[in-house]
Amino acid sequence: MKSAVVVFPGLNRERDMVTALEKIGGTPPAVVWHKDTDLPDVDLIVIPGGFSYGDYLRAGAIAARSPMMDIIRDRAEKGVKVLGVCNGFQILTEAGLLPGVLMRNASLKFVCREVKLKIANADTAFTGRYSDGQVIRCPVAHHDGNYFAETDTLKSIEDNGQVVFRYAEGSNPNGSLNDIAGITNAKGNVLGMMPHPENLIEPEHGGEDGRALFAGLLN
Amino acid sequence: MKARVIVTLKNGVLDPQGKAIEGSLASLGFAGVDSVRQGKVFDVELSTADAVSAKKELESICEKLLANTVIENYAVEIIG
Amino acid sequence: MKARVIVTLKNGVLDPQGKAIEGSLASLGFAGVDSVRQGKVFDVELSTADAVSAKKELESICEKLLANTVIENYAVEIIG
Amino acid sequence: MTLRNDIEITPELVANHGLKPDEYQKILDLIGREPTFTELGIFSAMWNEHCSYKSSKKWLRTLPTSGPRVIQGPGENAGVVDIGDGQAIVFKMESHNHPSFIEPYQGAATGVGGILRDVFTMGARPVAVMNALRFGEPENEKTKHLVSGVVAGVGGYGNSFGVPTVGGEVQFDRRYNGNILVNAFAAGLADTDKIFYSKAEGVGLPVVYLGAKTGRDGVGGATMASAEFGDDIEEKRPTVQVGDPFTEKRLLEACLELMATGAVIAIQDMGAAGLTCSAVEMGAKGDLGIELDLDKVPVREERMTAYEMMLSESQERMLMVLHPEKEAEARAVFEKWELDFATVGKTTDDLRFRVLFQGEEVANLPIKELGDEAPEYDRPWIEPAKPEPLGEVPQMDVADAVLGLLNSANHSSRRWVYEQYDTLIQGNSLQTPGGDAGVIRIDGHPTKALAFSSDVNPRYCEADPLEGGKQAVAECWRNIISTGAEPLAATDNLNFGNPERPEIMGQIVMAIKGIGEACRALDFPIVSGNVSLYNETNGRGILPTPTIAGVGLIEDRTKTARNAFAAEGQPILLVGAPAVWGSHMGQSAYLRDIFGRHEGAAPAVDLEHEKKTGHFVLSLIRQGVATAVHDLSDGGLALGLAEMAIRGGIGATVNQLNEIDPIPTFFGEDQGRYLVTVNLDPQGEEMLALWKRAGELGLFAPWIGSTGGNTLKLGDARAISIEQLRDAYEGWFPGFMGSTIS
Ligand SMILES: Nc1ncnc2c1ncn2[C@@H]1O[C@H](COP(=O)(O)OP(=O)(O)O)[C@@H](O)[C@H]1O
Ligand SMILES: [Mg+2]
Repeated sequence: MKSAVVVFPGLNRERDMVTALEKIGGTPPAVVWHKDTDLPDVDLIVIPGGFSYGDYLRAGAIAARSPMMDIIRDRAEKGVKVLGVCNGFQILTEAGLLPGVLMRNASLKFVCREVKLKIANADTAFTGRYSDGQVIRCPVAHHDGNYFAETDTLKSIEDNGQVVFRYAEGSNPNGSLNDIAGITNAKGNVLGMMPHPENLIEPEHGGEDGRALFAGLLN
Repeated sequence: MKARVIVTLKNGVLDPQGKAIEGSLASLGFAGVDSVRQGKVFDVELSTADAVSAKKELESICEKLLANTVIENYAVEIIG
Repeated sequence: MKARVIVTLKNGVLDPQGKAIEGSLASLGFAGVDSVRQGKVFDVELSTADAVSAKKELESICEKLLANTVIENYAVEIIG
Repeated sequence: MTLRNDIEITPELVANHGLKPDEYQKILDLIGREPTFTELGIFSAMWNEHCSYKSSKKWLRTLPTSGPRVIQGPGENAGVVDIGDGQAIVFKMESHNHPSFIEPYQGAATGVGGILRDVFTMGARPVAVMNALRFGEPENEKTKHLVSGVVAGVGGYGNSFGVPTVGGEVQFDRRYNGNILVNAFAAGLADTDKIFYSKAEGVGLPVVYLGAKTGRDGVGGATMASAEFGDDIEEKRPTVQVGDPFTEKRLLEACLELMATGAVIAIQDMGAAGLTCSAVEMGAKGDLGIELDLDKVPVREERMTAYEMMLSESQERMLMVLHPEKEAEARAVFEKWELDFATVGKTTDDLRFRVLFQGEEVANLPIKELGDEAPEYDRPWIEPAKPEPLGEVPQMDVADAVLGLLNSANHSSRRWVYEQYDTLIQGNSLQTPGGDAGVIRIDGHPTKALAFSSDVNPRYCEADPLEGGKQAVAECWRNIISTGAEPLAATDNLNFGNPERPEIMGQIVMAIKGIGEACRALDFPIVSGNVSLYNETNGRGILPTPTIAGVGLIEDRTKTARNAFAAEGQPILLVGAPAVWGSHMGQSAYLRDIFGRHEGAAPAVDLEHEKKTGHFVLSLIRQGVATAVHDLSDGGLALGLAEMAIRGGIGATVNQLNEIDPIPTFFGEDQGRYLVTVNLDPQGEEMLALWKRAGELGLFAPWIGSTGGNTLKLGDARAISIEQLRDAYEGWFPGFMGSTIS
């Protein structure tokens, strides 16, 4: 299983992501700079968290319009798995690879804390190692994680089982509609999520609940 | 040539910033405000002197970058 | 009564957002844009029907909350 | 168009530049002629308090700054301390007080940006930041707005830059109503053989400008930082700088990449008084002259004058001296990161600082004297007055007092603040804010970790600056010990009022003396620091606030401790206690925050006792005997126990001494004490051995109670449920801030 981490200027959780992929998958991912004109042949493309282009204009907006995203869109259409975490999720929605948008948190504040996530769909390429309804711990750290989609869109992603992670009862940190924390595209090979599973993969992190996501993807 | 672009949220789209401002105004004692919606303004300088082409260019810029048309509307105004 | 408030950065104040947008436009191939400055717009609904008092109220709201007058200017426009 | 450099130098203009008549005379004597307008600006920048330390230098020299692990003490952008295995920790703390009062978001943000630059300028990748914040009383109409803006600004910059916030302080006191304090700390990791310094070497080499463009930001900022606030504060507003963390993040990556190419001879970030201070420092340190050609400086505004360019405080800029043969390689790195790169001058052998602009020489000054000949004062000082003696200590129900303190401005949880900071980024955080010290593991190292804490009790410092200075160091040292780390070295941020008043100068002198004594006794050298004076409004100074931030090293991170009760049924020891457990009520949180009284002496710090106690606690952690550790500071035993119970979700039952007033027992603030829970049988051999060892050291470590249950029961007072404790503790801050937006 080969993976690549794509880096835009201003991203800052790429090292955390590289470490997680390497520790759990056994081999280091390729690290691809946004200006590179080709992306190695991989089975998983990851866009990590951070503040691409300072999150200026709108979170993820500027990175979403880069030529690298055209390459990623193309791969996604061919069935390659794409994971966007935090800013990665924002970039994927801005690029139109995932429906909806991530707006400013309802509190208008950056929030970094541990939340409880409920697995809303364990039957995806990303969540196979979890079970439906399972509640896991996971940290969040973001300013714009308030998921919004128009009524029709929301209904269709709910009906299609595209909602994969929800903030469990009482722990929605940002005001997201339907407590949505992570969704896939209709085909199920692109996942975007606000929480940071890569920051909860070792006993020294205080828990390993994020591990199963990567373990499922990489093995 | 100068132009101003205004990007606002579509009706029905939740506006956390506007809501927070409403709340804040109420607690600051400004009672007469019924609603606030926040948007963005971009003051742009263009090298062209042709208003028609400037407007067209800006509309295309809005579609491509300045607005997220899933949730936002935009309006372009040439100032001169 | 409807009003629109526009808040812009004072001259000379660094606008990292505008700069990032300029860079992005250049790489998207929009060559004719010389500069972009980003600001905020607030669309406000007021319960009063008196334009003069509405304007006054909004100016005071700008001073207190909507604008950071250390680095920003504001303009209030009554739309009707 | 030639821009004017021939403005007449009037006494008024001189005064507006913060230069006293005798200082101006010194300039005339030094250069043998009247300075040009640009030169006057350069002198005012170099000779103000902020850059020259003219009031404090004499006393700062008395601080211990060396030690077996110290690679670089004060004098560079940051201190450098050896942590073994070829690695060093590089750190410093700096204030951004005045700008944060004027524009809290940008002031705090650029404060964080500035300290991060100090650290990565030296070749270190930032791995941790802290922020020590002091605001006016909660009732003050500005306080909420300032808290909201400062916290958002600190987070806005650090989160985007990508460094975890591991700790800090937040306090409220009416004495900061007109002068808040924003002290930002940053630490980075570097290889000991790849540290970069500001000393230029070699004649005729390119001086290169890197980073963001120059605007008129903060022109006059360094002068502002040293000026007392009056009612005309509004007029000083346009000098606010705006931070751009996105550019800073790229600057970090570009600088580290550039350093790896071997192109960098010397590097200096542009902080206060930007181009002026950085260029003069690089030249003067290297015994070289510098010639700058301002026409080459990347600017973002039109018609900037030489004066403005020399004094601009635009952020995210660096100055370097490069190996000429590597210039192309260096330029490529900066182009990759889309940052400005311009050769703006060269090093010379004539020891002059020359500035050219539009074909004219606008400044030509002796470079060494600009720094070395800066005025230095031995300002008159008097011993500060002693506080009123301690009157009768009022009685109060112990349980009510605990709940009152937990729900007060100064002792409640800071969660509202630190949840706005990314505390987890980089994936190495082992202890996040809420503990005694923040702990991060050293990336890539199998066993090591680092601990960080920032402390000072300004009320103690005002009552007794000598003991207060000692106490700040001791508390920081203790907090680091409490996690199981060996304290290595510290940085200080000395915030005071107007040093031209002898009683304020007395505070400065005595506090530095106390800090020096404590650092010497505890082998905790000061390797960097910052002084912020003139924190006064209309003649009323802030509380003397010498913030101390320290770094500790954990060799084996499987042997650490947290300040949360870890298990039920464990004995609680009060290590380092006096016979009556607690006694000192002067300047206590109990008196101040419950009864609004500020009397009595500050607690004395016995440094020998501190050292013995600290090392004993460290040995308990390393032996795996200690299961939880918490140092005691303000609020005493009661608050310490409550915090451990809340954080662990486990209660405790604690005794009280017969026939002794429970108030000093539970709320006294005697120094040098730790709460330690142990995994030993209180009746067993090992416990006896522990007490024997303590006895041999002359330490008292009474077994005061045991953990367990879901209430905290202090002596005869009613039991309080953990839920009630937690509600009180977590409730104050969100209640105070409500749903404010900044
Ligand atoms: N501004 C801040 N940023 C981050 N953490 C903070 C801040 N203020 C306080 N904290 C954290 O809250 C906890 C309590 O602070 P404090 O009472 O000052 O600790 P102590 O008494 O141990 O010195 C500590 O873990 C501290 O690091
Ligand atoms: Mg502590």
